[in-house]
Amino acid sequence: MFVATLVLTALGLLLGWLLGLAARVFAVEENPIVNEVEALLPGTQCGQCGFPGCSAAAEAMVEGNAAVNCCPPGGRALTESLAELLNIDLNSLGDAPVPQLATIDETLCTGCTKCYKACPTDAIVGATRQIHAVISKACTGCSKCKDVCPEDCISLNPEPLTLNTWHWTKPEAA
Amino acid sequence: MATILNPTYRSRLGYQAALLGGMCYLMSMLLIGGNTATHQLIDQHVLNDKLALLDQVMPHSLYDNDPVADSQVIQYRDLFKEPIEILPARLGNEFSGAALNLTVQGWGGPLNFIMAVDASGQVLGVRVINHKETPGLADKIELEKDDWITGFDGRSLSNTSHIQWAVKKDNGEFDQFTGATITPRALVSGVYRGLQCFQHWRQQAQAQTRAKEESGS
Amino acid sequence: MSTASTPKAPAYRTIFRDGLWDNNVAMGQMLGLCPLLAVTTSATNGLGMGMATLAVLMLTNTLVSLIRGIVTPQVRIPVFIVLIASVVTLVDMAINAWMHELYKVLGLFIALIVTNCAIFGRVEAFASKQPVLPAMADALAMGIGFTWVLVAIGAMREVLGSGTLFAHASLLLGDHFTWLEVTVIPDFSGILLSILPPGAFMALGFLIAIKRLIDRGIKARQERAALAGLVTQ
Amino acid sequence: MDYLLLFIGTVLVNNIVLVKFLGLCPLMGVSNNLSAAFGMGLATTFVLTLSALASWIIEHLLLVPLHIEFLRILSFILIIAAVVQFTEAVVRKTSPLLHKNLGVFLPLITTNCAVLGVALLNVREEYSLVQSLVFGMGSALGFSIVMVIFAGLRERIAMASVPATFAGTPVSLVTAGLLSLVFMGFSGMI
Amino acid sequence: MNAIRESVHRAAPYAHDRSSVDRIMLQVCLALTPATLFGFYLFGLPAILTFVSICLAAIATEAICLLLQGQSISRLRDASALLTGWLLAMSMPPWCPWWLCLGAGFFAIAIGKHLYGGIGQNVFNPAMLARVALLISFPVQMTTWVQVTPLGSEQAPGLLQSLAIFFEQQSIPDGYTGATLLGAAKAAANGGSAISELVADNYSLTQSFLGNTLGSLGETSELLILLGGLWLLRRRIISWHIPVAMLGSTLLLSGLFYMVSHAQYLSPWYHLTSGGVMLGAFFIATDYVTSPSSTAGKLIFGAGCGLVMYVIRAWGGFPEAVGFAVLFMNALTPLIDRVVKPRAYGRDQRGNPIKNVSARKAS
Amino acid sequence: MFGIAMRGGVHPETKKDLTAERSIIRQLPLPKRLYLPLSQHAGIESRAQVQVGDRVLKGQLVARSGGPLSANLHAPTSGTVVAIEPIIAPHPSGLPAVAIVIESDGEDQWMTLPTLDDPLALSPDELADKVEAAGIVGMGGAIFPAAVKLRQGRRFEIKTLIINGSECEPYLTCDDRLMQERAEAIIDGARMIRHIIEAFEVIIAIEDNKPDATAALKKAAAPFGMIEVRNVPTQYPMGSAKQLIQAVTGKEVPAGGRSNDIGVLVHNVGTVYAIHEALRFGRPLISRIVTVSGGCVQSPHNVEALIGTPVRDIIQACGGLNATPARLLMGGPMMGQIIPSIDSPVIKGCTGVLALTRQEVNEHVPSPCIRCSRCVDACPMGLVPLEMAKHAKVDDFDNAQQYGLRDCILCGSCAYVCPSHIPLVQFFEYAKGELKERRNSEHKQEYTKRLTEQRNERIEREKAAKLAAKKAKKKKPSRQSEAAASEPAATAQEESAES
Ligand SMILES: Cc1cc2nc3c(=O)[nH]c(=O)nc-3n(C[C@H](O)[C@H](O)[C@H](O)COP(=O)(O)O)c2cc1C
Ligand SMILES: Cc1cc2nc3c(=O)[nH]c(=O)nc-3n(C[C@H](O)[C@H](O)[C@H](O)COP(=O)(O)O)c2cc1C
Ligand SMILES: Cc1cc2nc3c(=O)[nH]c(=O)nc-3n(C[C@H](O)[C@H](O)[C@H](O)COP(=O)(O)O)c2cc1C
Ligand SMILES: Cc1cc2nc3c(=O)[nH]c(=O)nc-3n(C[C@H](O)[C@H](O)[C@H](O)CO)c2cc1C
Ligand code: SF4
Ligand code: SF4
Ligand code: SF4
Ligand code: SF4
Ligand code: FES
Repeated sequence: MFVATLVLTALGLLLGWLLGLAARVFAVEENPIVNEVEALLPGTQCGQCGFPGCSAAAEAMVEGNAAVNCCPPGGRALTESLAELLNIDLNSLGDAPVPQLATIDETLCTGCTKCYKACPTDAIVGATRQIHAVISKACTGCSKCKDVCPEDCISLNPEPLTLNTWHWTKPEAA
Repeated sequence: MATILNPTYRSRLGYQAALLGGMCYLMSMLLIGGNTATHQLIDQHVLNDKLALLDQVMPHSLYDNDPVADSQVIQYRDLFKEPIEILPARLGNEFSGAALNLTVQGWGGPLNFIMAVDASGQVLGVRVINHKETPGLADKIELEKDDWITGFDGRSLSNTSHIQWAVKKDNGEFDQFTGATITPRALVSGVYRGLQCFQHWRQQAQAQTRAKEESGS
Repeated sequence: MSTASTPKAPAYRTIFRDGLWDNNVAMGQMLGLCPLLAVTTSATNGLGMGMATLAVLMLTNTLVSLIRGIVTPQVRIPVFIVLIASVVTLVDMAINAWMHELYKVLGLFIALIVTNCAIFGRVEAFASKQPVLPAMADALAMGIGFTWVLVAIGAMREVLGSGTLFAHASLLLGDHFTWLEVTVIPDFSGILLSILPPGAFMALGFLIAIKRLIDRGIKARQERAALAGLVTQ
Repeated sequence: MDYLLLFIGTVLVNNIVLVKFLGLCPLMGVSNNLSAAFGMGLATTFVLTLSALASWIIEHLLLVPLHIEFLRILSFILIIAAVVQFTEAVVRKTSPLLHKNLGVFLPLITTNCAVLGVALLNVREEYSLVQSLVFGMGSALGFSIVMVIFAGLRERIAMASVPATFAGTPVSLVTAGLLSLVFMGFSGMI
Repeated sequence: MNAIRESVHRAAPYAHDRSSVDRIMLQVCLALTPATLFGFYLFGLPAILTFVSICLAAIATEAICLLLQGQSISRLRDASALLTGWLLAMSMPPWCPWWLCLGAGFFAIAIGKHLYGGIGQNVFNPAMLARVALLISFPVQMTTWVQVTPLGSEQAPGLLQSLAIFFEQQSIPDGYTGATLLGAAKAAANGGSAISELVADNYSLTQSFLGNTLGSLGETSELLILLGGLWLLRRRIISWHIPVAMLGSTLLLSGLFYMVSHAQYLSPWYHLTSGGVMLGAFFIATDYVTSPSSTAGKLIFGAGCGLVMYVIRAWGGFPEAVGFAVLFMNALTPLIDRVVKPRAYGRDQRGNPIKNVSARKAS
Repeated sequence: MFGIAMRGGVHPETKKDLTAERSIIRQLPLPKRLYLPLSQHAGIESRAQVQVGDRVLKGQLVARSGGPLSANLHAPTSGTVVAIEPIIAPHPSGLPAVAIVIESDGEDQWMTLPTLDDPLALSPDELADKVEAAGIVGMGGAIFPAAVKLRQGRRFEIKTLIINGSECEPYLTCDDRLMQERAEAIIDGARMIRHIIEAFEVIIAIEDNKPDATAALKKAAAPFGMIEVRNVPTQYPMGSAKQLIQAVTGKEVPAGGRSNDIGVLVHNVGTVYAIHEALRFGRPLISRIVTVSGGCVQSPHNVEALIGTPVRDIIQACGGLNATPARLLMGGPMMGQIIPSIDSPVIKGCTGVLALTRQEVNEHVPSPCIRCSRCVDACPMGLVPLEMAKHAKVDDFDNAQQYGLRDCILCGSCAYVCPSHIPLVQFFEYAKGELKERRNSEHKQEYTKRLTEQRNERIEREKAAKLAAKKAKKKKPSRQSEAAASEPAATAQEESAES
């Protein structure tokens, strides 16, 4: 009868050792997913997501503390790839913030160059003491320029609809 | 699991091995203890259950031996594929009957029943022990639900002919349940074949005793 | 044993609310479905299984909470599982030996408990992270929650399937409880489907749907009350 | 022929999920999409076959000779849990791709009662080694088939406008019930 | 001017053919009418009561479900509930008690259809679902087959008697019930006697084809069903793939095993002319909602129906299995649809672009 | 005879008899104002070459091609440029688009047209340049710059030139009439295209419901070898290049490829006619044939309209409307677009203007899909429209693509047959639009990521430089950094101009 105990104990010892060993030998580096997520993010460190930069946002997303649609510059495409990576149901998310574009009111701009120094994507053009303008293609809508503009001449608006960007909406019923 | 208390010895292989090993040791000791404490009682219960079942089909007045202890396993391939457990009953030293533990194929799977036969080959009683038939449709074979099963009492190979050993639908003597003929059919044929087994076994046993007597005398 | 490392234990109120309703093992977490569906052909069976599960859950949650301090992640799963299996086997032996009548009704179900995901689920999700008392409370709450769902489904299936309720309850609970056994619909041959496997799935499905309706009703009432609270004079 | 009958019987007639009620938690949990269901099916097949084998060995080389059948559950589950976890660790390291598709399901399987259930049934039915294996694989195939069919159905249902009260779990459960109703067509076939 | 602006929100095409859902459903009903009328003739007033009450139950359930979901009751006009009820009634025993009829209609529409969101969204064939659920739930009532009692004949029950039977004030008179061909064959197989003798003695192939035999309300006349089905084919409401594949695989399998053993297996012609195969092949397996959408998928689906049906008929516990077979294949339909897609223009079967044939000009 | 005919397809009522027997109205009253949107072709907007107040002559270049994929624009009549401003575009969105507005002076005075040699004596490349100069785009609806197509064709071994005279859209007969009335010109144009791309054979493919056009072209083609006039079965969308190629040659264009890839070039008869006009007479593309039809039009006709003519004018030329139309369309009923305003101008790709009654449109409230698979059978591309729409509905575009969204040519056959009246094509338009938006935002993301990296590198460099400068004994650090700072702005500007 006590042979049984012996056998089982031996089995337990062996398996315990094996599992410990397995955990050690086959250890994988800490969360590779965070890196994957970070690679997907825009990397402009703009902070619109409410985190101090993309890597913080990536960590928060992996831990479930940030919604995958919290990054406006990434837009829907990013949201979807993140949702797939992290296995999140898209329908469970609320409305995503709309990406914005900065525009400079030419009548007010004094050409102080503060905005273009602040812009993380070099989306503002214009030399010192000339009127500045925003290249919409490069602007992520981070509002850093707006924050520093002393003349308060920068505003952020959703991207306007044009013939090129318009498409049919989803049909209602059926 | 990043616990604050996570001393280094924890990550040693020996610790983990010891943990699981120790757990196994502890638990198996516990179980062995439990087993020693209970197994006699449990064996007793199991035996009692069996006797209780036997009681239902075979009146206590019929035997004074321990049929369970005297039980033997026989096999008649052409009647039942599986071996049959047979529990002989004796009153004094006189053979007074036997109980057979049989299994037939029902609609939903194996159908396990016990039947008792007296020395003259008459059915004393039949009870279903275990079955997988459809509840509500074919579970009238349980005595709690229906007394159909008592229909076998008193039947024997001699008082019921080969043709009569069938359900009414097949021109026999026994009722079937509407919409579920297969189950009664299986049981009727099982009891019929059980009686045949009993007969064979009896004849063999008698032949043996005769042979023994002859060789003894 | 460290309590420093454990997350803050939830209030007992929350534990019970979760166990009985909000995060019920069977209806919220969708665990322990196998025994849930396999044995609920009658309310009595459900009750028996529920009680057995409750007992095992209490024991395992307590034990695991006690040893949680010394377990390492590498061997966590095997250690817990060994513990659960042993407890179930012991309970099985004990009932068989000393409560044999009960065992005749429950025997089959008890072995099934080992394989009940709900036990392991609670152990992992709660007991391995919480001190003993909350762990016991959680076991009690979850066990009772599981039991009532089992009884509810058993009752639904039994009434529809054979027209009775708590048939043979006295076998399980003793003769004092004969009054429980009622024939709800006399002379009813029953809808077989409901006691067959399909009925089990459907009954749980409908039960969850009903829970949703109730939840929705409660929420609507709360909203209304909140609105009413805003009305001054 | 007998093995074939046993196999078909295990896959269709006595389907482990729909008739025997084992392994329901993963059925409800991991059938949201087809590829996950497929992965779960594969992983379960692997573990079930292995555990059928391991449990037979333990039963006949350890428990029976030593008369310690009461340690059956304990030793079976210990072995299963360890094997599963070990496999998972190995797979995670050696083949991240396989791990992504398969590995994540392995821990789930330890707590899947089908695995222990099949091991115990093997003992109860007194199957031989080959029969055990056939039974194990048949059960696994039965599980995988139901899993995949069910996932297909759920993907379709996910896009239907199911009434809110029933959307999600309830309609899935009812569908599982209807599926088991359909599988009843094979009953009586053995 | 304003009118034009207002309706801007719908894209091309701005033309449409004259098809609509209700037209399709009503034409299927029309195709079923001859077989249905013949069923009324064979089984008399109780059969009409059965039929009418199942259809009404289906429609009433549909109306209630629509209301509960806040949808327009005018959806009823698509006639799909009527058709479901109709097909269900045709596959039920001819003399059903009232509660069975109500239950059938309710189960089909409420559980089979509206639980999933209504028309077009269900995964199982509602009519067959209800039939099979009832078969499992009430095996006795669902396997009670009355003898042929043509309207106007002596044995045909009168109005009062029919009502009494329908409301179960009176049980079906003795001698009115019998075994269907398939039922008898199964019984013979279970009892170990030779199927061929039994069938040859008691059943005629011609009668089985023409329909002068007992069975479900609308399934007996293979001839009339076939005619209805062919008309649907011609109207292009159904395509040939599913019926042909289903009947073909049945014929093939039953022929094969019949050749193996005449005694143990039923002849293929009996397989094709009895039970619900014909109705199933043309009207039930072809249900759009629950069958695959690609041509190849339809062939697989049909063949699968035939296969499963034959396997259960030959070796299973039930004498007839059209319902089970269709439902089983319904369950596989999402998978079939996923795996078997039509070959797209410019792509090979696996979806990769086909190879270019002309090279760039050198230079 | 026709190789493998088209798969799927539908047979809508053609309604061509409304206009098929009536000859083209050539003389429309000259409109007071003509509106020339700068973007009426596939590709980049043209750039205006005139200023408000400029006087222009008929045929004069008013806007130059804006890039490699763009087209020139010419004044359709003589007059004054009165504005270059946004007008409501002839586009269902009703969004504004910049157009050159010309007030006609009523004289319709041509500019001096260049003298011409025999085009067939010129080199193919010169001819292609001339086609480009004439601002010719595909007139069959695809509005793809014709010269681009010709040049691309030159880079491939083109065996077959198919002239597309199928005109499969219901109502439309502009190609039919053109073929009947100007067969010789079309044959001439075809010969010139053949010369340019050095094709081996020319096949003019006409649906077999246009016997008159077939006869006329056969007659005109008779003198020239290697031009074959063939009938193809009448079936929508036979006019689609891919389907036509399949019907004529039996070959399929590989997915994602062009007809070049299998040695075929397809041009619409209208395009061929325009090329003839340009190469023979040096006339740029300033007018086109437009079918004005539909149940609401008083007197349906084909008209030859100047590009830029308001739709109102050409409808009036056809007797006006007899009822408020349920739909006012540009193009055919299957692929056409709603025009948001009756003052929208005719553009180069405008094959027809249809004013349809409610019965003709036969639009119903959609009901749920019954999976009847008629759409699958009707799809000429072999796709699974019902699944595409179902997945688009839940925004699952990956799966929608799995079922073929990428290959969809938006022909509308599926939506035409759907008994549940589901706006399938709109689902596809929506999904394609969303996918495009997504691609754009991905590109932008990549781009901004690169910019950020560049900027960070620069800042690093600056810092290093500063440090170095400090080390080198602080000498005028401020100027240096200023110079460095103006550098990035230039990069961004350059890059934006690039693409
Ligand atoms: C759900 C279901 C369960 C059944 N269960 C049984 C059963 O337990 N026993 C049985 O004999 N037949 C069972 N049957 C089989 C049929 O009722 C079968 O047709 C019948 O046994 C044939 O006998 P009959 O001649 O009385 O109809 C079952 C059928 C169904 C539909
Ligand atoms: C379309 C259709 C499907 C049917 N499906 C089944 C089925 O799945 N199972 C069944 O027992 N009977 C089914 N029936 C009824 C049988 O065709 C037949 O009437 C009956 O089974 C014959 O009686 P039996 O069971 O005594 O042989 C179906 C009938 C129809 C018309
Ligand atoms: C669905 C569909 C239908 C079309 N129908 C026609 C047609 O009827 N006539 C035509 O010339 N082009 C039609 N086209 C355009 C052709 O595919 C092709 O672009 C055109 O013939 C090329 O000639 P072009 O560049 O000269 O216009 C159709 C395209 C599509 C996608
Ligand atoms: C050819 C055809 C066959 C049909 N067959 C069935 C059927 O077998 N069962 C059913 O409930 N409805 C059937 N319908 C009706 C309809 O599809 C059914 O109401 C939907 O399944 C409900 O979503 C059929 C319709 C058509 C056009
Ligand atoms: S909003 Fe997006 S780009 Fe900006 S910091 Fe957050 S994650 Fe990075
Ligand atoms: S919002 Fe301003 S600072 Fe931010 S990217 Fe746009 S232009 Fe640059
Ligand atoms: S034609 Fe319409 S109803 Fe039919 S399958 Fe296609 S989308 Fe569905
Ligand atoms: S619109 Fe697209 S999906 Fe529909 S028929 Fe045309 S190609 Fe096929
Ligand atoms: S898998 Fe069986 S209880 Fe969870």
